Amino acid sequence: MTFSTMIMRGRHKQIAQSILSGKRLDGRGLTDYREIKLVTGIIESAEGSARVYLGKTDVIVGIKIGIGEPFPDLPNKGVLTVNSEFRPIASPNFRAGPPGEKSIELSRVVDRGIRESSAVDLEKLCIIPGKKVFVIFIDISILNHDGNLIDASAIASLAALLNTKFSNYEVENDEIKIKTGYTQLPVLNHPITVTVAKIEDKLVIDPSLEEERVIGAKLTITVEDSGNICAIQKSGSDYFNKQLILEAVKLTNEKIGDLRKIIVED
Amino acid sequence: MTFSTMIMRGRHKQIAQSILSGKRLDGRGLTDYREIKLVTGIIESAEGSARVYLGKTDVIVGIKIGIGEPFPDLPNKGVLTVNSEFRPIASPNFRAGPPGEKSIELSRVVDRGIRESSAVDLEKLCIIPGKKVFVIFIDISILNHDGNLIDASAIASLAALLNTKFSNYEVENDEIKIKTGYTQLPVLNHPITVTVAKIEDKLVIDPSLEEERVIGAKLTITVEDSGNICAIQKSGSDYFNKQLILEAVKLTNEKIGDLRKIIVED
Amino acid sequence: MTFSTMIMRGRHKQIAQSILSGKRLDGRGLTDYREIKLVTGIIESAEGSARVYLGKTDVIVGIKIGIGEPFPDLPNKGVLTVNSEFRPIASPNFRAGPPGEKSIELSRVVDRGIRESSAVDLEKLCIIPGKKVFVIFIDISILNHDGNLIDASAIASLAALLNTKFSNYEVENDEIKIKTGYTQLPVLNHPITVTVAKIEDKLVIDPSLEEERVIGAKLTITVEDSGNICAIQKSGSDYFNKQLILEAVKLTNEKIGDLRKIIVED
Amino acid sequence: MTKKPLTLINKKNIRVDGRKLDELRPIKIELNIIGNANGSAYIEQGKNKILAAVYGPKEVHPRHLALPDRALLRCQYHMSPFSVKERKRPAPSRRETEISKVIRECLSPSIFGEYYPRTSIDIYIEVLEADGGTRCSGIIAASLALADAGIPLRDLVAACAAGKVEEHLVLDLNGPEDNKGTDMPIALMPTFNAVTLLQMNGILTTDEFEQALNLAVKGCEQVYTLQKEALKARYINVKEEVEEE
Amino acid sequence: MTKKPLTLINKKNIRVDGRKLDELRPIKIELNIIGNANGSAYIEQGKNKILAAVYGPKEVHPRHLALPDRALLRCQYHMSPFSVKERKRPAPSRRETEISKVIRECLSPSIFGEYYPRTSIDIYIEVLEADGGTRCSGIIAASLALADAGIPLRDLVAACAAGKVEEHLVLDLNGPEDNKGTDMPIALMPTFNAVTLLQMNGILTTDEFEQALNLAVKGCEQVYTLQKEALKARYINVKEEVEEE
Amino acid sequence: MTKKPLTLINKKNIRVDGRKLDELRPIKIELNIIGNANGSAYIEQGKNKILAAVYGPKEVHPRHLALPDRALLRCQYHMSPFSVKERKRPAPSRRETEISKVIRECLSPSIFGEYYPRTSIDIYIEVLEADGGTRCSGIIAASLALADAGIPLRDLVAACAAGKVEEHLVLDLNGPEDNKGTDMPIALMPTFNAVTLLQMNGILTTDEFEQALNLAVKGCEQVYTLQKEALKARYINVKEEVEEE
Repeated sequence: MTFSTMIMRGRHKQIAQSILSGKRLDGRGLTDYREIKLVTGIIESAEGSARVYLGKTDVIVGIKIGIGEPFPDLPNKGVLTVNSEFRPIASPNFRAGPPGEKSIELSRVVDRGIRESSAVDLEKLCIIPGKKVFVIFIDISILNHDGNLIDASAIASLAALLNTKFSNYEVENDEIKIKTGYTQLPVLNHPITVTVAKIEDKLVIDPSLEEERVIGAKLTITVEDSGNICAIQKSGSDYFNKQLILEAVKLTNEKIGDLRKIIVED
Repeated sequence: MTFSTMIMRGRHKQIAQSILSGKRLDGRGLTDYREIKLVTGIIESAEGSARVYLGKTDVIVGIKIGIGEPFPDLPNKGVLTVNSEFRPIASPNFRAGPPGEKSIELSRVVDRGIRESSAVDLEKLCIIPGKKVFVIFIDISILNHDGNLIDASAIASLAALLNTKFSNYEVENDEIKIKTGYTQLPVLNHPITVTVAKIEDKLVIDPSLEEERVIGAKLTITVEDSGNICAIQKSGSDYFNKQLILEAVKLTNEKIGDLRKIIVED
Repeated sequence: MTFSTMIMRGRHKQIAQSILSGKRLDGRGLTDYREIKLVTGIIESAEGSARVYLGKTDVIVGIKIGIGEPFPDLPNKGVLTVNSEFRPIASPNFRAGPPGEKSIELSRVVDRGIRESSAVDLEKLCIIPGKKVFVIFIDISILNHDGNLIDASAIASLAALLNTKFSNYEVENDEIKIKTGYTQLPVLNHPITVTVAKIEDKLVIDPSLEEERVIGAKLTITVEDSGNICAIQKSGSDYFNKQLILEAVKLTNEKIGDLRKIIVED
Repeated sequence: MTKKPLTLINKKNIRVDGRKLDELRPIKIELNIIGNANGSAYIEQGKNKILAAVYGPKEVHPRHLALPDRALLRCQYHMSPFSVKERKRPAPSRRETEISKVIRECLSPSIFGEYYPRTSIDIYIEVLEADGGTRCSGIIAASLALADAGIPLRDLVAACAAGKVEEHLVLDLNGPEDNKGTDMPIALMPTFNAVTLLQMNGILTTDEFEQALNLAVKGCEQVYTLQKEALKARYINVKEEVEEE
Repeated sequence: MTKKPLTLINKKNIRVDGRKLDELRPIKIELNIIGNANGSAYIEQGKNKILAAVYGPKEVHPRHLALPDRALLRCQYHMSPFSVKERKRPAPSRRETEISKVIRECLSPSIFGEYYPRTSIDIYIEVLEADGGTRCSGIIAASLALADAGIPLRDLVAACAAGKVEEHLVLDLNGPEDNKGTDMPIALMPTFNAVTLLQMNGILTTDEFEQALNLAVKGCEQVYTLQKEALKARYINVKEEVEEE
Repeated sequence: MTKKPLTLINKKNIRVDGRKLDELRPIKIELNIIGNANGSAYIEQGKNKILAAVYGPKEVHPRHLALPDRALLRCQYHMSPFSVKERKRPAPSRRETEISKVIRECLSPSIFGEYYPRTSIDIYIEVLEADGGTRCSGIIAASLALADAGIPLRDLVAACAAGKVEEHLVLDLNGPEDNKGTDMPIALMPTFNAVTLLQMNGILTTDEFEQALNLAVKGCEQVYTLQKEALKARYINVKEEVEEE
């Protein structure tokens, strides 16, 4: 064991003990979020945008709208795609190159929350059925990684969708003509995502990067407007028992109100 | 030289000596196949499928039929493509990633046998000349590699083609409509592929993986229904003299009858 | 420091000292080109071609013309693309694989000279506005790398464009029909590119590979027919002061006459 | 290409494949079917046909990935191009990458990885035919392949989905059910009541979620019994082989 | 999608964004905005919004790239997909590769790389919104990020473009001007009169070139003043933070 | 874009390019044409224009590929984008990968690789213009490049195709013949009667196959003579160069 490994293990022990005692090293209670800061509409080149800080975690989401073809089995629906980039600017542990498994998982979990809750009214994004539809690109960029990237990304994605406008248009002889003015993207539902982490049988909200290194497993739960669950993802190489899972769902339900307020009433 | 290298070389010597004596270590004669097992129609999601065991070598071929565009210079012909995957499930020596040179060579040798013998009636696969044709995907997956992958793949590919059905359709105003019922894929020729390996100037059929490590060169010969040769591929870093090449062709001709019986009369 | 590093450094010192004395190790003056050899029309399969030797540097450019779609914002213009390959055949320091940053920089610098001077009359390459245009592929292959690849590539590219013919055609009902005969590619301008290298505050023309290892910075300047500058690229991790930049421009203007003669009056 | 049936569950609560709401698809398991692997298993579950193989513990390539205190666990879940209706391109999709990750994480707690520091244990799952719930079938096979490879395990990992289709809670969704309804696959080490995988997409109330979780756990317990039987049969085979020699 | 204005410069020599011909866009700089980096800076210049971060000096990965006598300097200039009108695909374009190279080469002479042999200094530039002249804005931020990282510098590197738009020589071209006119970005270490970047595309006579060069140098000097102010503000902040503790 | 001629061989058994059935295309060979390479050769055969270069024996990169008992032989056959009618994309195609493999395997037996353990010998073949039979032309050049590099060879490797076009057996097929008929390229070390490459696609009876094989062997023997002449000319040049110094 090297000296730095020893120091690291000491720190890990400290974090765990502190959590067992019900208080985290940064002074938060187990189920407290770090300070959440949300700014929207910051990128003029994007049809919608939002930047979210969870403590020192810093995530920006930009929304671009293009025109493309619908999926053959959904000829009347627009297309929505979520992509995330863990670029090396945000962490010494990120590498340039195509998305790795963590980035792909994050994109897919955010996508699932939006898709399963039918947050975006995709039928309104059909231009010419079977031929032309609007394509919504949700691009998530991590700018500084200090833990809990999924929650920060989900908040920023929903806020950016709510901030999105697209050009008015009309169709004439199968040609799309852009008109003046903009229309708000039709958002029908507001999926809120909460990640609950397990450390030594305790449940913790909004883990920092340092805490994540001690965490064995996380549950990411997304809840839609009506209070129903619309997506869950367990991650990490530890397990949950049934009791803890149900507690995590309960804890999520307690938290979504505050988050929804921050995002929707922004 | 490490100890394990020494053992390996001893084993190689043993294999070579045994072949020189006309009998192989597993008891086979030089021109005996291992037990061939063929099962077809095993994958319901595929339009055709076959699985072939040559001893412990295990290869599965699935055929998918899609709709695509013809090549500009062949507007009246369907498209046929052969792809093979040497995935790491089948051998500790296979790596994930895009096909390597051995996988590409195998695909192309199987493709050549089918194409040069005009095995599939590609003109029957034209839907709208110059615009829409059926595309036949022959996908070869190696499930366990114990030598002689080309022969196993060629057998499985032909058997899978013979097992292939595709949906009936009609064309109305340049739109393709699927009708009920299926049509057998029109197979006009039955190319049979035999790989003849050279070990110390002896010719050997159906080498095992262990034998392949001793083999310097192989000739893969494909013969069509009329008895003509339609494809040859020499592989390996050793050479053949003319006499051995002609012997290999003769040996192939002796073997194709049995193989054809297994595949065609299956 | 290894022995070979010591030798290399000694050599570098020798090159630098020689240049300070106004004479290069191969006997050239500071602003002399190596022998330039240009041959055109050497590749029958290409619509245009040229091969340029600058001393031992050997570059071939082939031009292919295809049919494609115009850029949406330039519906009446043909498309021009420059690609270069630093393949391992040309140098022990080149690796197979997608183009690296030096190859990309070279392609883009050559492209810029041709594009900014409007050398090719792209409007003449429009077939059906907004739908079909000719696409000019300028492919640069380095065959032997002995320094000053950009100048060699720029000379060869312009010479190849001047050597390019494309098939006559007519449009009938939105279909393109090839007719007999060929038309010369309309070349309206002749951008000439000169790279000026800085060694110890001296300016040097046409550096050899060995000299390039000592060079801190280079300015690549492209001048069009009227004498105007149409592209500049500084490369290398050293700097220029303003005085040297203006001298480099002056030096370029002295050199372009000879180069233009070689290329245009070929 | 053909129209989907209007309902997937009839008035008698019977599903399109004849099952009851809480009934597993028929499962067939074979062990030791890939000669080159250290352990392997084949599973048929309804129309799902899946192979799993384990190579290792063995030297790690590339070496710098080796862990000083435990085995490096890697997993690749891969679909054959012909395993689905529309041919799947051979390059790994984002979906396959995600599933590979959650399967690795769900098998990890079952393995005594600390017994094999500086080695790798590589799990390969190949889906030959897919009809819903392939990650669960894949986990069932992969856990058995680990056992077949002789790797010491805390417990077998069983897996099963529950979900909601046309207002009914159902067990072990097949392809059409998965497409239309809410799917919630879980994995379980039954001896420890340890849920090692949990995913959900679709809509469930909190109550339905709890019921579905209970249903899925019951499904896992049935699967677990089948896994143990398959393992027992394998040991008997081995024993017979040894005794015959 | 909308028509471009017919002229970019009006009769009173005022540009579309209200600037005079030789006027910089408003510049806003913040330092130390990426917690994980050793140094970082954020710049807004007109509509350009760009982050730069420096990681290092640190161990080189992969190791064989390490240089025995100096630090390995690497630079990645990257545009966010949403930073431009048409969504940019995430994979690096040829343009981004070229710009990364010229930025690396323009910052290199400013760094005492020989103080850190066998290490790497990695510079990342992320363009969040682009409106012309992003390489210059990126250089301004990156040089400050190097200073913020405490890496000893011979000088700050300032950057600014000059060019020609509708027959006028102009300073610091914005997006529409860049698209229509001649653009010539330069970078300068003012203390040494050292031009470390020089690119041009468009048409200039030799005389115009000299005038544009002089104009760009003046622009760099203004930028340099702003850079030094930003750095001073940062040091004061740090000092206050330290004294507060 | 133009229609193909109806027949490739006329009634007098003369081919489209004026050759007799068993006649080689004109071959022009030059050695030592790539300054940086250890050995190189250029061949024109009909319209084929091909360069081959050899780098090595040299240190192996990456090192773990080095062989303890012999040189690592590598080969890349590559077509220039402009070498064919439709522009070829620069990335290696499956066809190029296969041809690289068979060329490597056909040159391998000619090399005393055991003289250079732990090194690599890298062969690069660049097709500048292609008109049928490029792998044979490439082999001819590559074997000479190996000799030019001073690598000890058991024999030169000659190469030539035979085939069947419009019911005639022919030697050395050009592009249009290759497209229409049966092509069978072989490579030969004449001193050993060793066939080191043999491929065929098209249709031949067993008898025709034997005749075509004999024809191709004869073609190789003619090629071999030309190869030896080229090598001799090179040695004379070298001698003269040395004596002049």
